Amino acid sequence: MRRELHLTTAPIDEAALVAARPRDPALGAVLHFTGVVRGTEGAHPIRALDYEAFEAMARHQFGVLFDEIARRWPIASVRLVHRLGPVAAGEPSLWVELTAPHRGEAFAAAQWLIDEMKRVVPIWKHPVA
Amino acid sequence: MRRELHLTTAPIDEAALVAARPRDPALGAVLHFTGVVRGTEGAHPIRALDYEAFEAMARHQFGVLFDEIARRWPIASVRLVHRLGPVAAGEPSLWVELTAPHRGEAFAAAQWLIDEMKRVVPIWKHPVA
Amino acid sequence: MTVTVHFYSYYKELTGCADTTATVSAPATLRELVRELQVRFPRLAALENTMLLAVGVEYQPRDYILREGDAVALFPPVQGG
Amino acid sequence: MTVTVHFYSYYKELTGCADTTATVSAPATLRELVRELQVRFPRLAALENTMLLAVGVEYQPRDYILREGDAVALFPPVQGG
Repeated sequence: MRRELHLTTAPIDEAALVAARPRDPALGAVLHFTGVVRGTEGAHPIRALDYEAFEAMARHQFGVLFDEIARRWPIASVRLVHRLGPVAAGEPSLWVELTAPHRGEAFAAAQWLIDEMKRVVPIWKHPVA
Repeated sequence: MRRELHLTTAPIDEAALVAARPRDPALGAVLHFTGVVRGTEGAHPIRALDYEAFEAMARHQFGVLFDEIARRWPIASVRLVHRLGPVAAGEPSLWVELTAPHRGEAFAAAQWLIDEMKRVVPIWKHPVA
Repeated sequence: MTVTVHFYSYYKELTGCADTTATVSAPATLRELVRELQVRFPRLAALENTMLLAVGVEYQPRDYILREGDAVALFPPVQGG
Repeated sequence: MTVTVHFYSYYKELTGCADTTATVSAPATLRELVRELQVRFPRLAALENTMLLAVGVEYQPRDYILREGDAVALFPPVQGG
């Protein structure tokens, strides 16, 4: 399984990421999930979320999750980009792509990855009013 | 719920579609699924799939599915592009985007839409050796 | 009563025909139209179980009662995506 | 035995501190280190149930036995995405 991880303070360039997708004739399904910062946190309007990471551990934990995906599903590639620092409301904070021969495994692995990320990867968000 | 449907013989320009995504401050989740023509059909290598549609009925049936999504999930928008005519192996034949406040509903609605599409929308594919 | 009939996908090859008309004596259901088409196009006979039927742009069950001028479509299971 | 201690997210505000060191008499577990830190930083005491603990880049249970030079991290539930 090909894997790519970017923890970055730069904006997520979705078009560039899509253009860089490796082509593979065995690949039938591509799933992208983009998490966008909402303009409210609970009932309060926010301007941005400030993302903090324990970066070395975050990289390691993402690696553990990618290993587990490779064990559990026939995923061809996973690419994940997570913003750090302030991200304005309306901008993407998370971009995940999985490619696979068939769509069932891509959907299953993507949902598992995002759920587990929110459980174990040490990243926190702080609202900016 | 905003909706957009394109049945087209032109290549699917994913980057342009991503760039045209409407921004909405209530929107937290964007899910894209891209179906790519695989280089094999069963055990046989293929150069392309030729997609045929009963187009008026396909448009109507997609509309019925979109109505049902609007009834069942808080989806903000759905955009769907399906290629017709020959699509070379390695090229996308289907592109679907759903946006929603939260990711659970986007994943659920996307999987339901693709399953139902494959059951009721009159499109057929013919391998080109 | 005359209806138009459209075949899609490999039904066109099996019948050698994309569009035709059929005359049935009213009242007639889709089931009776299919039977009459299976006489004209014997290679459709084996496909009864998986055949999908639409009138206009809506799926209809076998007991749908045909009306003059209906546009009926017969096709195999769909495979989009 | 001395270990380094790192706080993340709002634990930094609660303790007024991002990084510190702690000395515990060996053998000591993570549980004992946390108890000692709760004495120094009383506002951590209420958070025991949801507190996550790592040594290096791995999560560890409360009965992990500390080693000289371990880098221990204490933080609240994570919230990426």
